[in-house]
Amino acid sequence: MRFHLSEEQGAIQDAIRGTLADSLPSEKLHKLIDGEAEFDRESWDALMALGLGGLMLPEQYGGSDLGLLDAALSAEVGGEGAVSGPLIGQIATGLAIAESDDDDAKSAWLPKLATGDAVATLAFGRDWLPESWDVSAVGNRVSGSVRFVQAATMADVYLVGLAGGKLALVEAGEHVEVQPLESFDRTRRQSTVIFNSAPATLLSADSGRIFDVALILAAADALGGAQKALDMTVAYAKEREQFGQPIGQFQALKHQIAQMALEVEPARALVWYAAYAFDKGLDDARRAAAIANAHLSDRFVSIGRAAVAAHGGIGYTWEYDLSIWFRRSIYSRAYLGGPAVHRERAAQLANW
Amino acid sequence: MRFHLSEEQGAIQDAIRGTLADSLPSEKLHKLIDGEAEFDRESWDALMALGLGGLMLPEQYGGSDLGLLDAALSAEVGGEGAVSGPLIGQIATGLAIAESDDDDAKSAWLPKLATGDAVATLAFGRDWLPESWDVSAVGNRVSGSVRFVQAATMADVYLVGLAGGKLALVEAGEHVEVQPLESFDRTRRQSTVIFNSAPATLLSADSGRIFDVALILAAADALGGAQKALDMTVAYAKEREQFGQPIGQFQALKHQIAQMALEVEPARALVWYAAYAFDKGLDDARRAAAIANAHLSDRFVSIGRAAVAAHGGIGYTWEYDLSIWFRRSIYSRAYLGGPAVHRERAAQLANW
Amino acid sequence: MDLSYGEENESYRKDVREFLKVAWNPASVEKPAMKAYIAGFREKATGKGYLYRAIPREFGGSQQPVDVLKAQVIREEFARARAPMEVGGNGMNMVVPTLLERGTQEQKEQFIRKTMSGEYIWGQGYSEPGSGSDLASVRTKAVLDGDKWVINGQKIWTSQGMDATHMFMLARTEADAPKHAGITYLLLSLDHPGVTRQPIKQITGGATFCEFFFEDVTTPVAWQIGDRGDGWNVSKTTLKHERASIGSADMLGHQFAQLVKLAKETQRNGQPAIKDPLVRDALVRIEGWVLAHRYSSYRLFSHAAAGDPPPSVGLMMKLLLTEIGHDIALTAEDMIGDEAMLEPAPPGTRGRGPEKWLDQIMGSLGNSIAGGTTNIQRNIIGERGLGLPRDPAMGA
Amino acid sequence: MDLSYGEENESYRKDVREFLKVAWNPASVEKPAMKAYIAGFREKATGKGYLYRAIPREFGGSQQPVDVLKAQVIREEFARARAPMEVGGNGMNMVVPTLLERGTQEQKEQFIRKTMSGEYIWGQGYSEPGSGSDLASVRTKAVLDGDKWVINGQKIWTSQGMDATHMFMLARTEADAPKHAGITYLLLSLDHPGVTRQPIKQITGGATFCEFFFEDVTTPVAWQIGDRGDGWNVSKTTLKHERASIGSADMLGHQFAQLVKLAKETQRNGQPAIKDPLVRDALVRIEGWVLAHRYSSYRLFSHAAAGDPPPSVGLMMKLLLTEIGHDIALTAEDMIGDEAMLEPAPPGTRGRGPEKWLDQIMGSLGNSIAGGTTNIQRNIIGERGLGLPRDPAMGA
Repeated sequence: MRFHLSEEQGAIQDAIRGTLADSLPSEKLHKLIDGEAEFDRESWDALMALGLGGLMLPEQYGGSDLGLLDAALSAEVGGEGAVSGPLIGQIATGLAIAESDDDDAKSAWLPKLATGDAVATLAFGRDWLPESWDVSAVGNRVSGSVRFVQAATMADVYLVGLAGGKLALVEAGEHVEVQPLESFDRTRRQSTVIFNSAPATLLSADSGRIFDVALILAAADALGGAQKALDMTVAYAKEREQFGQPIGQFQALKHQIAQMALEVEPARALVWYAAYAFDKGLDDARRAAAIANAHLSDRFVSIGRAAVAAHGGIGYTWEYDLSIWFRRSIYSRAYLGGPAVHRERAAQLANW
Repeated sequence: MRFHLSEEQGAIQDAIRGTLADSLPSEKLHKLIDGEAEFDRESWDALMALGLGGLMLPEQYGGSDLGLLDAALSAEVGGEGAVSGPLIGQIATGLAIAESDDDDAKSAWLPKLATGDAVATLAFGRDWLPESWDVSAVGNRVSGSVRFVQAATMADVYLVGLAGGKLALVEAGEHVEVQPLESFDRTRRQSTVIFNSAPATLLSADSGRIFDVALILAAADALGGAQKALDMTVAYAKEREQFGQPIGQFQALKHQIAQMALEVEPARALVWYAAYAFDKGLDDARRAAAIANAHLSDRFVSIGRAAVAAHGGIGYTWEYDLSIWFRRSIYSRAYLGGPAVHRERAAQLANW
Repeated sequence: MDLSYGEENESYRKDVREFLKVAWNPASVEKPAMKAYIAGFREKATGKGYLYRAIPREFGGSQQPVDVLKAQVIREEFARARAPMEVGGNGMNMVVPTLLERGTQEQKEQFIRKTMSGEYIWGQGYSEPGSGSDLASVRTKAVLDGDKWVINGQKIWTSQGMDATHMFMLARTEADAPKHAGITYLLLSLDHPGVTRQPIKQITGGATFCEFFFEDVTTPVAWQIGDRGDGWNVSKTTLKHERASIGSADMLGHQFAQLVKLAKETQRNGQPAIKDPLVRDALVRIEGWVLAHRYSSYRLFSHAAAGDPPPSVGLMMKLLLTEIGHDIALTAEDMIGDEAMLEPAPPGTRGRGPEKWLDQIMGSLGNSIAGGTTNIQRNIIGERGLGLPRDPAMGA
Repeated sequence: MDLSYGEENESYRKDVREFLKVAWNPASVEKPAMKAYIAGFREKATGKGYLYRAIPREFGGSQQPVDVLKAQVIREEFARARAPMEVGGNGMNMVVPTLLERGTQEQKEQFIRKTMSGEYIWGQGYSEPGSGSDLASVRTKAVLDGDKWVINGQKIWTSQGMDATHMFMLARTEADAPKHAGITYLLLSLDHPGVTRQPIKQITGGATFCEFFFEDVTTPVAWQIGDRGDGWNVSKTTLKHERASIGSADMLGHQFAQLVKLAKETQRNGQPAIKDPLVRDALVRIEGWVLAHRYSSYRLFSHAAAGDPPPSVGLMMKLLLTEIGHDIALTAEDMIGDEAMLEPAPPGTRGRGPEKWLDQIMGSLGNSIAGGTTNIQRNIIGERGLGLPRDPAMGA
């Protein structure tokens, strides 16, 4: 019995943390959010060089053959570092291909996704849930419009949700039109993508499983973001003085921060369990994914607000880093469907 | 324009407060909750001697011809003093008779209700709302069973809710069977009352209006109770010392108490307005009653819990007075229907 | 109780309405002439006693006896006619009341009219980097040089800072005096080469505040308000005005109405969101708070109208507003769903969709920071409202 | 990660199960003989190393190496068979660990066996009227008289107080020493004419605590644990044990399952409450917290099994439990509706209806008081967990 991270897992998290600190420091994040680029290619490449794209892919295609837990631990550090680029899409797309029975697609895409030579993103559509997808397929051609596709202009391949709940792979090209949207989270730019009878490879992977992967990775990202906002708040409360003492000594603020910790730290094991249950194929895996996603979405938003409030004026400025995670929290809550949606799914899955 | 109490209204509240302090002090409350008596007759009689039974009744029957606002102000002080005896029932029954077109019933009952020579209580039944009432009437005889009738063994007359949403007056007697229930709020004992083809006087009063009166008086009672729990907490926090200083000086507790005040004090005007809107016959009167009741039910429970928590161990004892109001808060929330019920009614009344 | 305004005030309302019908016809005015037209209108309205009622005639006001009911009637009628009220901002809210209470005759003559006309726009120079709620920790220095104060330092969180022509400021003038006793209240012109200003971009992406840097900026000693070293007390008068001016039941009511509108217009599971039991419950729950706030405003208003001291609920209105705003924001966030992923176009822009609620979501946070943080307000409610013992760590 | 217990422990589980099948057959025992049967069973189980694992053999324990997985297997299997575990209460949780760490050989011999057998039942004598969280503000005095301490004073909030035969107590022995240095840790027999005890009736109507009054009560100096004046430190060891024993994921899981059951059985608008969207949302929202608590318990357990120091989440479990209990209570209160107006019959009584949830509603409040109030726990999370600076007002 073991329910804590191995030393190796800790070391991998530290490596990613270090890579992000080097390749995506505060100044670059600010450049990104103030600029027009869709994502920061340098830090993305650095993450890919660490093997994040291939974590869950078979070794024969250049992957590490690890489980969702390891991918979630990476996504958590990604959230902590405000990773730009479609990390969730890259991992989920790779797995969708790997879990399909199309060897050509595997050979064509998996090595490139593992190394990061190709960028993949999710184009699920409508209300996120597989049963709501509405891109239509006629033979090997797909048509339809999908909002909120991250990194769409730089993606090489889209994992598209089809009406009927199936998945397809569509390569960027002349049949794919990208219309950028303004994104509230400027570290994760997005577009509406229109498929005009675009050539597609239909995948046989279980779309429900792939959706669960996305939910759990998003929960892990939110956990990392919430931890970051908490850490910034703790550091600020220790440093900043008012009325001649560090503000963290004032009981009211101290207790508000303690309540923040109470939201973040226990949620960690919830994310671990969801990933563990997925990896082991446990009966409660799907519910665990839904509950973890809903819970973490709420926690991140709550922590984001509490962190800004605890900082006072400085936390409300664009230049202070916290604004980046605050915006990520709002964005994350909606991405893949809001918490109420996933709670209702969890209720249904329990046959309530 | 005037939206604060007159000096006279303040004086009346003070008079009731003084009367309750004299006639229902802490020792007597404890005797009541530890004993078997259904309510404390002496303090009830003292309140009746002040004219509380006749506040809203016409002068010709010995009433004061005042509005619901004045009745609500009295009910508030009643809640503050943990009044035992069916004050809400006494007032609402009187009004139901007064607003009906049965002069015999008026002459028979109003003078006695005004002086307190007769005790009246509510027997609404089923789910409280007039549309759910289910005591059936055949001619002048009514039959059915109603739970949660306060002071039922000592009541002289019951205001009974009939199927179809009409009201009837039933006198205590051989056709009325009373089966006491254990009450969580020991200051307000209750019974199941069974009407076995009991002779009844059908009333023409608008039952919706009478129900609103009960809702608003209950909200006022909850306001008074919440204020009492807050006052006890403030007093305790000033007196009690720990670590060499009054505990109210610790910022965490101070802020918790400030949040309690934030629940109580603004709610006062909400109750005033609901009563005012009823008295003036404003369009939003019914919604105001529903919202005020739901809001105050929630506030009282929240304050009750916060008060116990702020007191620590002593607040959790039976002997400390707070336990009386804590139990009243839980009881009040359910009485006349829970907050969710009245919120849904308010939504319907807005045509949402 | 009686929420009507009474016969006298209703007759007064008729007068105001009559006046507006005649005096306020902006449709008849060409755009370039509008500014002058408004100035003329304000002058006429002041002449009738509708505007600048608290300001003596000798300084350009209409010097009316305090009458909160009449003032309310005027506000309502002007709002109805969409006619301009007084020039707003820090100048009227903070500088003029301070001048009236603590200024010399010369100062009053020099500043009040020009503030009323909008010629002088005032930035507030209280907060400094690192001062937070501890406003007495002023580090900006002013040193006397003949008949001038020479100012060096930095101020932050100045609202309307980019437009400001002048500033009212707390400066440390007595290095050796105790914290609160070494501060002087100064006015200064921002038209000085030593003044640098910089907008502070907010989490919203907009910039409503400024940061100011002062390098050997001078202001005449004659522009000092109150005694040297007494600035903390002078500023306290001002702050009271600010606190009283923040809450607004109408604004909140409007916000709530917008939320209801959103719930009616948003589709969820194939029907309007307002048919969803979760949404209905949340809305009425919030409405309970909104109405508690509204009727408490009436109560405060009623006390003011009767000349009675305000009840303790007055201390709670700002925090209440903040907390209700927070609830509205979270409920809206739930309702707008995916649109929360879109950057809202700036206010006033056409085609703003449901994502415009993100402005409200961020604004509700800003509220908890502006005008004293929520923790300071809880201290005030606990100590001033309930009489709980003061925390010595929070300073004098 | 791996939530299975591994082959070795599963084989151990088989042994335990085998043992229980043979050794625990209460159905075969007549009621009067049950007490002796249980005592005999415990002795056998201790002989197998299943009970009293942390206690040396010389004092009657089974002296097993620390193995939280085996201990968990034992707990699970005993629970499955409904077999009695160790004698519980303050004696085993607090007195015995203190004796093992600080007691003399004589003291260990004198007290441990009798505590394990249930002959000695221990009341805790820490809290005094007015002391609250400030446990060092001890006013009960002990004065040395030859080889005896003579005790005068009062203790309160003693759990199991009516059953207690003995007490472990903090007494002030050095009047002039600093607050924390003047306290001595004493054991005493409650079978003394100077001891008066009185049950404290709680808000629930039941009495699980007692108040004690001491008038010239004596106890031998040989019953003093640790040095004179060092009682505060001696007691700190003990308190840690208490804190670690409160949270329980299984208890919470059971509570949540009961809540779901209530939602299925309660009718609302003509259908089970669990079909109501408000109820469904509330339940899953709570379940998120319940599972976060459960898996964090696994995490703590895993650290303990590996012999690693506990992660910071260990400091949060008690407060988390309190807050989740609060949410469960409020949700249940909503669901039981009118039944909340009924006094619940005492636990164990037949025919308890939905109103039995009122016990949970009150119990959830009691949780926030017992074992350190929530504000103290927030201090601990902030200071020990996050490293925020200590508040000097809270004492040493």
